[in-house]
Amino acid sequence: MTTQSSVEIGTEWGIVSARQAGRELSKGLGFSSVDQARITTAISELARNIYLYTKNGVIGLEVVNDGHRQGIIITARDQGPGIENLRDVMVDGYSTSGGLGAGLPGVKRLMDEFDIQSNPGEGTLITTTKWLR
Amino acid sequence: MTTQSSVEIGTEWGIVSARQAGRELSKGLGFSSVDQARITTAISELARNIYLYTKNGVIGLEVVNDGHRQGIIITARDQGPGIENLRDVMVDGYSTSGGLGAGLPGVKRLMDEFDIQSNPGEGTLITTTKWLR
Amino acid sequence: MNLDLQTKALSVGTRLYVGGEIDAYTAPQLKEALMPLVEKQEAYVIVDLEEVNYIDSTGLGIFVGALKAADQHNSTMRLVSLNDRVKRLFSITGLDEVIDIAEKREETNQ
Amino acid sequence: MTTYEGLRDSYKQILYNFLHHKNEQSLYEAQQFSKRVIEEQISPEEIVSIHLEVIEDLYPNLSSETRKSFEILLEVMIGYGMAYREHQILKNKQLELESEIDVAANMQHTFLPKEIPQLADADIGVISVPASKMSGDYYNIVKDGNEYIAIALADIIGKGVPAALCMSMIKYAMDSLPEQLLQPGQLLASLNRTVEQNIAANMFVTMMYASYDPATHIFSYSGAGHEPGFYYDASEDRFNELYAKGLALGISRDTQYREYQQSLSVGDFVVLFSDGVTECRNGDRFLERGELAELIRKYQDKTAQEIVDNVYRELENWQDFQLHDDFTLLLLRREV
Amino acid sequence: MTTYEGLRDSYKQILYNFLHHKNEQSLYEAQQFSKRVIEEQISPEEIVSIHLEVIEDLYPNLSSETRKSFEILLEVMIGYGMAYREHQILKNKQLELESEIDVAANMQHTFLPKEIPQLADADIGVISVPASKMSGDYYNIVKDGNEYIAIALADIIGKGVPAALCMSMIKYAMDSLPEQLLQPGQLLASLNRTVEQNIAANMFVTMMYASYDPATHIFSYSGAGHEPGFYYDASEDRFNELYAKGLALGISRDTQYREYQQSLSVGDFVVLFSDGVTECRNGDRFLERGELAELIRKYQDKTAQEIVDNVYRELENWQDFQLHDDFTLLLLRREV
Ligand SMILES: [Mn+2]
Ligand SMILES: [Mn+2]
Ligand SMILES: [Mn+2]
Ligand SMILES: [Mn+2]
Repeated sequence: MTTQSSVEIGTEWGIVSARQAGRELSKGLGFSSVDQARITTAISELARNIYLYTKNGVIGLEVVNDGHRQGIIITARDQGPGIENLRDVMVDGYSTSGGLGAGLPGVKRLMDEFDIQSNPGEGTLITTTKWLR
Repeated sequence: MTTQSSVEIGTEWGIVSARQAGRELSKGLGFSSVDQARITTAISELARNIYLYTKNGVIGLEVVNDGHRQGIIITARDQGPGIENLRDVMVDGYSTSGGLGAGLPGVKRLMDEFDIQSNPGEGTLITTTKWLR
Repeated sequence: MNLDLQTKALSVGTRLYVGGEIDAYTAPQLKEALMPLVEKQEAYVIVDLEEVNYIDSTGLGIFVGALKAADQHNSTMRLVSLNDRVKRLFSITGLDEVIDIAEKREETNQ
Repeated sequence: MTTYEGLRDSYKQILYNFLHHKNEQSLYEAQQFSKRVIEEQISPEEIVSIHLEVIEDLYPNLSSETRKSFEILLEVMIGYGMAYREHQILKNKQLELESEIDVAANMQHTFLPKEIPQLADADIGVISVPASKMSGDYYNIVKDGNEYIAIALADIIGKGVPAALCMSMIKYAMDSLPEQLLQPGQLLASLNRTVEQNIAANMFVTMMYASYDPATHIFSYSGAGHEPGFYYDASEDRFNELYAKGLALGISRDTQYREYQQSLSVGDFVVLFSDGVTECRNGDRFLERGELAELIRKYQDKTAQEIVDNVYRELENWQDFQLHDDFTLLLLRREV
Repeated sequence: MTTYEGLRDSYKQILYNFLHHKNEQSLYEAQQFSKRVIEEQISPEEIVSIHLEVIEDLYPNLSSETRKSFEILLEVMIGYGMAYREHQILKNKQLELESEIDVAANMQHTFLPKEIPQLADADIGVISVPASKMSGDYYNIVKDGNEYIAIALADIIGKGVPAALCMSMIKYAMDSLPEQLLQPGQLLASLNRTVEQNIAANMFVTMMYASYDPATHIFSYSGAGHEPGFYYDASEDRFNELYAKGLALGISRDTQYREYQQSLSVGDFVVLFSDGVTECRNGDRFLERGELAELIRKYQDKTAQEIVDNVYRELENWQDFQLHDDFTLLLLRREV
């Protein structure tokens, strides 16, 4: 991993800054405009989750190279309430009922890889990757 | 009902003519460009069903006025094999398996009113209406 | 479609007004409103069905469940102002023999 | 050439033709293209992106505003793209679930009698159609060694999977009753004890149980909260209500059931049904019991099976092929 | 102002801001707009139409090619619009079906014992988790007047709704067996006759039935094609296979079942489970029986219930919260 940046999400401006950083990074890496928009939307959703449901959180952006290809890793880390039942949140279909974790299946579909770790009371760490095709 | 026109569907050209007639009629009635495209798509689907699965069929177009508003009625009549189980064909979800009746739920959703009469061996008559909003 | 549900405290007990159609879709709403009322010890609950024009068997099931809960908690549940169609259902299923269903005039002084 | 490039070239061709000879043919091709990209599971935001690429290609001097405006359109389409992919996943899930329920529905078929017993002096017909795939109606018709006929018709509250699960209880509970036929009242009382013990608090079952003795032509029946049937009196050409008062099964442990009797003369018949028959509705209008009787009368010259089949077909049509509840209709007529 | 006009104005505002101060803020607003229109169930072709209206409005001298090109884009989007509306309908259908299955799953819970009998000299723990909402695993633990314990553990082939329907048969068939406890072999033979009569041709049930006599500390068991369990020998600190040979239920009418016995010393325990436990998989790798034994050993200082709960939690995690089959794990340990 090379380039690293991180954006604190405390206000809606934080969301916009994180989007901006993600868009520039993905553009620089050569992602198509559709993929740029997808990556930005994923960042936006993750940042908004932090903004709406936890006090404190950070969006991290990294460039990754697995030897064959380049990609971008987005991390979303918060010290919020955590997610009680991961199995429920990640279920596809109709997870738009709000609350922390809303929209995560959508983010998963926008990206190539997705991992979530969460313990009630200890916050949540989401790591998601998109590879350059 | 006033304006009437009908187009024989024997070839793919027939489909295009029926579309053209429907587009002009709906444009003349003042339908928005989105609704024009919807009406045309509905005609296209009905005509294609006739073209692919029956020997012989006609698309009819009529202007209708129920006293309050104007609308367009599309009829699709054929002497084809008819549809065995209407309940199955009209079920929403995944009726794209082909065969006569494929796509009818889609047509129903593009239009405002939809009626189908079919008896195995005696052909099918579909009548569907879109009202000007 | 939603049920119209309103509760009103009486000098003794509670009156639950129900309006709409009680079917498989709305029955859970009725259950949510009714069960806590009858699950109190020795409660007195009047369910006013005047504005209910249709009830299906799932809806009847809610009243059966409430009846069982009321018996367990020594509570009383009484249904009032049933229209004829609704009353017929309670009668056909035999529920009128185990659930307290008041005639309209009887209950006007409640 | 990748799929994506192939699609872009097709799109470019269609757009080029359209712009140069603006005609319906190109729009028709666009519609066919739409079907193709949906089959290939291309997301709608890809289409917007292809569109922009193609017009940039066709018109290199595209105004910068137009070009830029597509960024906004693209951003909005991403949301639809997510919904679209959710749709594909949901569709597969739904297909899986449906095929699971198909298997269960097939199992359920084996709960119902494979054939109706033939009688020397009476004709029986029955039809049972679930509102969705699984049924909460149950019926059984058996003949014992003495030509006695026993008829059971039950309706589990609600419909679909939960009712079906409960219907299997009725079936097994019936199977585990003693071999010799019980009197209707006894049978319901015994069944009620099993049901009451096993059923959820807000569920119950309505049931009619009858036995017909071909020697005496007496039809004995008891009911547990079930929709009244009809007794057709041939001599008077009249439909009478066939009602057996009794509490539905599963509500109170020690319920007793009264037994009723109806003697059948030649040509008389009894009709039993679930409330799915009387709750047939067309919009807000329910079928009236009188209308049902008239419908039966209309076909009364036919065999018992033909009568119930025809009544079902008429009612299915009347309510636009949308059953709101499981539908079971049974008719027994004394012939000689 | 209609919703449509309101949306068009919002879109125009966003687009205008973006074109004049091209920035991320506007794109963020576009994304929020996307969520809003999806909530309001606006079809994607409407968005394309709004987009065109708005740019025509902002740039009256839009080139005619650009304007015309939108007709093609619109035509293609109509297909996505149909898919989108299908999605909304499917979503509602799915919700309905899911809530139906929730009700049925709740009913199914009542089929399993509400609590595990307490014993003076032995400790029992059990966990049963369905792979989806409905289970095809069944278990029961009962104590008769003589402190005899009877344990049943059955696995219906397959999972989901069909297996659940069949599971209810096992439950009712068990309920209708005579009150006094049967010998394991007898019981399976009797159950097999019922199952064979009622089950579809391509289904069967595997089962382990055991009784434990606290007076003699003898654990007697018979099996019907069921996954072998474990007998843990405390004196040797060793896990042995607990296997009972026998044909699965529902295959052949007159199957006989051999009875096996295992005497338990203090600290010895037996573990019974369904194949959902051993068929835990992570990617292509299946759990080995030895690993399961090690996992049990890891928690063996705890109570029987804690052991099975911990083993489940580890295995759930190991396979990323995705159960591939219904999971039932039961442990009985002689304490004194
Ligand atoms: Mn029912
Ligand atoms: Mn019914
Ligand atoms: Mn299984
Ligand atoms: Mn299994």
